[in-house]
Amino acid sequence: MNAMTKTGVAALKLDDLRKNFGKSEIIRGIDLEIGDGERHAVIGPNGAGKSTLFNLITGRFPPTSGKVYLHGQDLAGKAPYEINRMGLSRSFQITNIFPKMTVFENVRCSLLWSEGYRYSFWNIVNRAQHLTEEADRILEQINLTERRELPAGVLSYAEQRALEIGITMAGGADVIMLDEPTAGMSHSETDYIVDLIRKVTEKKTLIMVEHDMGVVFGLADRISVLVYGEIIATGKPEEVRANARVQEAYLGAALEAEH
Amino acid sequence: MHYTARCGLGAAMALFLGTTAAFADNVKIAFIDPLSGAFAATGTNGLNQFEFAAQTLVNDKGGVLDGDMFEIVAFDNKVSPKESLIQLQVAIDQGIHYVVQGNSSGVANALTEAIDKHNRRNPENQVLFLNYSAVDPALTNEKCNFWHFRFDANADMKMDTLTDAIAADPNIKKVYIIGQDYSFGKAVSAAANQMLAEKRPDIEVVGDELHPIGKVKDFTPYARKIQSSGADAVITGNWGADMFGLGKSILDNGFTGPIYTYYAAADGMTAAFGETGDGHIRLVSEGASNPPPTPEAAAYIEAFKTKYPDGNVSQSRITNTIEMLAAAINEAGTATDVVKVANALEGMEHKNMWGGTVYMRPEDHQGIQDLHVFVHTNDGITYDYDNSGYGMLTETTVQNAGMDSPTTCDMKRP
Amino acid sequence: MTDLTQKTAHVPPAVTLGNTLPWILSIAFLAIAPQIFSSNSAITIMNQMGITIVFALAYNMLLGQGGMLSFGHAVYMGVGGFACVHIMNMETFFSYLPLPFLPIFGGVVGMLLAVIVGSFSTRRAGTVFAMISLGVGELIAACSVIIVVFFGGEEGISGDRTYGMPFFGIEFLQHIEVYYLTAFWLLLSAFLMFMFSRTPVGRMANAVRDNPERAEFLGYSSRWVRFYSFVASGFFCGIAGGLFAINYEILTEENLNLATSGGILLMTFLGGAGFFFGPVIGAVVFILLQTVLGLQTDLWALYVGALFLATVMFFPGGFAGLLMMHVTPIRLGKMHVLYVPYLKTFIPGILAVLGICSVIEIVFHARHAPLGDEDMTIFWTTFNSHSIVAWIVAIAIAVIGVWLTKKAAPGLVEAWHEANTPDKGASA
Amino acid sequence: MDLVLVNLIDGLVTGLLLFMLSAGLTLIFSMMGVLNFAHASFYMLGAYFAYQISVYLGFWVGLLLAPPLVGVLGALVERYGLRRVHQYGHVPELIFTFGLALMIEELVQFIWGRNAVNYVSPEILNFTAFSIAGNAIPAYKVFMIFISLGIFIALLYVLTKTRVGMIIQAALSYPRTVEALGHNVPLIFMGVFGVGTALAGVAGVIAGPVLSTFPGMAIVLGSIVFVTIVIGGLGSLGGALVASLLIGWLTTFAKAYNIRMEDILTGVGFSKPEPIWDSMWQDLWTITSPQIADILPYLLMVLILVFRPYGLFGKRDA
Repeated sequence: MNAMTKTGVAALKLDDLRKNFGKSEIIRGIDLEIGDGERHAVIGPNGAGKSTLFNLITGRFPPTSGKVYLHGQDLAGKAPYEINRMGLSRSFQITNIFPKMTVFENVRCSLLWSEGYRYSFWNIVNRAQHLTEEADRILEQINLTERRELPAGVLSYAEQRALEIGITMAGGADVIMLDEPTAGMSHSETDYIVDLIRKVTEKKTLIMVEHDMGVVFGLADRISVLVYGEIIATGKPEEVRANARVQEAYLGAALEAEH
Repeated sequence: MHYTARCGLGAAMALFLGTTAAFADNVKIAFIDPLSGAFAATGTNGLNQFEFAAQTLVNDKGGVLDGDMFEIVAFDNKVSPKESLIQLQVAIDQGIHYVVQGNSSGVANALTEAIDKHNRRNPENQVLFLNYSAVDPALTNEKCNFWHFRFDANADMKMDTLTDAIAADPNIKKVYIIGQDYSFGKAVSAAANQMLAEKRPDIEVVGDELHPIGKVKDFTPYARKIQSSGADAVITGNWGADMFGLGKSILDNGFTGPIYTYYAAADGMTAAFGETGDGHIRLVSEGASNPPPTPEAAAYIEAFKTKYPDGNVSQSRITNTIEMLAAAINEAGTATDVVKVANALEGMEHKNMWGGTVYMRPEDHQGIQDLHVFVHTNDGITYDYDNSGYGMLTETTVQNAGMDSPTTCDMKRP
Repeated sequence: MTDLTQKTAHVPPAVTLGNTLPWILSIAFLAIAPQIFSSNSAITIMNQMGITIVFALAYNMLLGQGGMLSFGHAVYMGVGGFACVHIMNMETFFSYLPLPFLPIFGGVVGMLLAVIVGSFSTRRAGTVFAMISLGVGELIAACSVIIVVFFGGEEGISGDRTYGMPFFGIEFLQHIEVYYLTAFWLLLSAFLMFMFSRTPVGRMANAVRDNPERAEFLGYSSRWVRFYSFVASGFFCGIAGGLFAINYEILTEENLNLATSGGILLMTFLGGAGFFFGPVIGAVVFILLQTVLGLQTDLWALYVGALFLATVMFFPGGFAGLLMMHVTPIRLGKMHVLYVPYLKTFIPGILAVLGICSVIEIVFHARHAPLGDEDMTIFWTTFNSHSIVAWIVAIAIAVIGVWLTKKAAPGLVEAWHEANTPDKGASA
Repeated sequence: MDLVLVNLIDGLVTGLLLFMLSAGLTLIFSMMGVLNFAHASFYMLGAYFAYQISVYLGFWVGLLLAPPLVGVLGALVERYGLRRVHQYGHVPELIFTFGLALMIEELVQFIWGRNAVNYVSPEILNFTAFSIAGNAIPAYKVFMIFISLGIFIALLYVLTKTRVGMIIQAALSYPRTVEALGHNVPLIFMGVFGVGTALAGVAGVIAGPVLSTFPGMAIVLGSIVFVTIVIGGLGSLGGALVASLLIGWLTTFAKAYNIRMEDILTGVGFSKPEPIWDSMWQDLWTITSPQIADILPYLLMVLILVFRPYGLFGKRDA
């Protein structure tokens, strides 16, 4: 798949993005374009700046310099909730759900804004049938219907990760960013999550950080390799696999560990 | 404690079962003052004095009417107007017709208004408010009503006596007035300014200011200002921790003149001032105990101290309240028709054990009595306060203080 | 664990027995209560409870629903109340205003104040929010003695509710009439607050409480969600203030100060901030403790403080949490497993508490009672607080109680696990 | 002008006293994320313990023994109370310390009664160190200044020059890392809580004789301490120092000079409404600086939070 889309505007475009923490430069000028409907993975060794990159894109941290464009719109100075409203949704490396609320409530809350409820205090959410139906549909998709009424905090780790993906998806954003969705999972759990991701991100743009190379090569259309805050290679999985610099810097070791 | 446990159970039951006037034979008097919290010491001491007065001055002498006994029922209002109103309702439900209260004019204000409204709305079940210590002049002026009687002199009368003493001292040329920032502090300041201007126009008021009530941690800056102003005397209406903090700070920072006060004695204050305050602290009040005015008073104080060794007979007006109420009930021939009792109280002249008379002025229900200025010292003290060796020695006396003081009260009688 | 009232039915109908029964019972109870507790003082106390419940529920919109800890919430109720008293004193306007509508004005004023303060205080949650609320609370309370025009200084301002326009001939002279007015507003506000927790912004308040950052990535600004909760809470606090004004006809500095703010935190947490009805239990229990226990002992504040600390440490769910813990055993039909262990633990437990209280009371009496007054009465027994026998008996009761409780406790824990484990094959 | 000097000294005493409290509070807050609402209660306990000891053994033994006693008590509270509540999150922790403050006040009343106790400065310091224009500076005040400065320097030394200090500083910024390095973080927490409360205890011991030792002393000072650390910026020791001194001088000077709102208002061109008693703005016109001196810190706090939400020196978000 080409980076350019039918409309000619990239879903996400990074333009010489940089971030310093104190004196150390964590992100050193990243240019990247991710097309509409593309599944893109960002890989790299620990400390390469992958999570920081995510946080820059989603407005959690302001960049030191450079720009982020979502569907061609500049995200500079936008708060996370504003970016979300523009159609970008993310998950977190450390499970980030609403632990005291029920699983169903978790999903329903993530639907509210996109369904146009905003800060309304004249609607009763229990009465909104389409909300309930939509939330239940998502629960179905992430296989958590059984757990509907339990507080999210008591779910197993894999279930919480699944719920996290459900929450990320529910808002209907067309650009989805997943931060290590399979971290800390067993093989069977990983397979379950990969299937889930494939299913729910259909026709959407997906950007993910992932360590598990099996997951990355199974899911991604294109891969970017981030080393010390720079992208040293971007391309189709086989291209990246063949890239000498990548082999040297990262992949060789990782692939060895994998097999 | 003994008394709370005794009244507590009855009150708790009455609260929820709606029993009223279960013990009709006693004349019950509701004592609504702080018994817990920061002001508990003052309230408890007041309660002890009321119980003692009721016992020795009424019950031991055969009671009122046909041998009905006075019974003091204690209610803890935590110096809160809201709590006071709730406790008032509980008291009324228990068939109580007499309420005594003294700590805080704010509470007195709330009570007098509530009682006025209650009596208007419930003419079949009326109550009298015997105020033994709240001195806000407004209570017997613009806010007066038929149900309220004050047995203490009001702030203006006390200031009159204080300024007489100041005027008589030729060494005083400059005066500093400082007080808590609320109605009483402002009333003290206004009265002091006005009366000093009349009595001694040559005295210069070198400072006149208010500080936040109960909020000042350190009075040093105020003390510095007073010292720098060259004042010869200080006048303050402060009470409680504000009184002690201010007085101590002034004296610690080198002030040597007199400090004229309303409330700088007893309840731990006399002990705390101790040597520091010797000869400096002056206080205006009724009911002298040094030297003891009558053998009767001496016997009373001694009997009280035997029962409450840690207590003080600091509010002699309490004996007046009890004795005058008893006399009024006897005169009216009823303890339940409070209008009759109130009519008997109006204009009553009562000769008390403190060597003077109390006249209940009918125009505003303000008690008129002798007032004294005392000095804090350990010299010539028969009955000390706080068992500290220090006590209040009578310096000057004004008889029937404020007899002709004007009142704006427009008394509406039922 | 925000609410367990919502059932699994996918689209709940508007009116079901399950969701209307509590309200019907409440209405019935409020209507009958003055017939049972008919004395004026009982009605006074029920009025106080009603007002406090509204206030506690409004406070819990922040603490429980929104996770915002406010140390200065008395000011919203207080300022609303002050405004209402001022309206009572506007003779012509008030004579055209039926009294039952007065609380609305209190609500609006409380809300306006909340809009102003909330505009900067809700930017951040947690500790910073708590500190700002404390500072603003202290500031306004301190101003109350300075700004005499509005707050009336330390003596406060008072009015007369009976000068309002008669409402269907009722002039609100009697406490019972005020009771029904309070009860009406109590029900209405409780219902509205309950409904608020069911609205999108109410639901998001829970989300922001649990995880403000995640909420931001769902499109909601945590700050604005907090702001709207804060404003709504201010409105209902103002309603409570209006009811206070009607009931007591006077407002003073006391209505604004830290003690009042602390009290509402105390009772809300005691009752259980995690549940909608928690503050209701908290307010009722707290006022009962304050009035009944306060009549019994001077040390009531000590006991309430100890109870509060124990709740924070061992039962953070409060009374409501304790009650709701039993939902699972009841659903599993295994409550019977608990009865005997409960008796075995609680009887000595109560004995231990009473014993400890007796020791404290005896010590207090021996130290602080007037000389010669050595007799004291607790639990209907009069004895000499200076006698060694009394001390031995009280200490013995306490020690034996504690020992028996400790002995029975493991049994209770075991029974509790048993009661919460579904039988094989039968799942709830 | 002499008065300015006197007030500078008085303000310094107040400020340093405030700093001893806010330093401990800041240490505890930055380590554990807990704002100890009962901090001023430990200050009160310091005064009462010292009083009780001084009755038998004199002031100096009290000064020596009371702070460690308070510290041990604080450490016990952390170990058996706070650590238990920690699992529920920060808001319950704050509520716990709030309850603790109520409880300590009740206990103090239970043990020592409701009146002020007669805790006085030692005889040996009961003289006037020097006078400025008739205003006596008692030797005890000079002593207070030296004690506070001594403690401040000792604290600075421990934090910057010793191994324990390094660990604490590291734990302030990276608690997880420090734990990973094998340090016993719960023990450090307990220690810091103990030291923080002991600092409050010292403040109580030396302030008790001047500011009077009574059950309300914690509440009077308590909220001002919070205001101080919010103004200084939560978690910043330097900020706490600056804010303490700022508040000390601000309140002292506001009390010492009668700045009248009337003068300010007429100065900027408003004319005073007459008669003033009928005006809606009477309260504004009659305000004087001593009247509002002790609420100025709250006002300052609100202003700072509006314009600089992180406080003067605050960096880390709570």
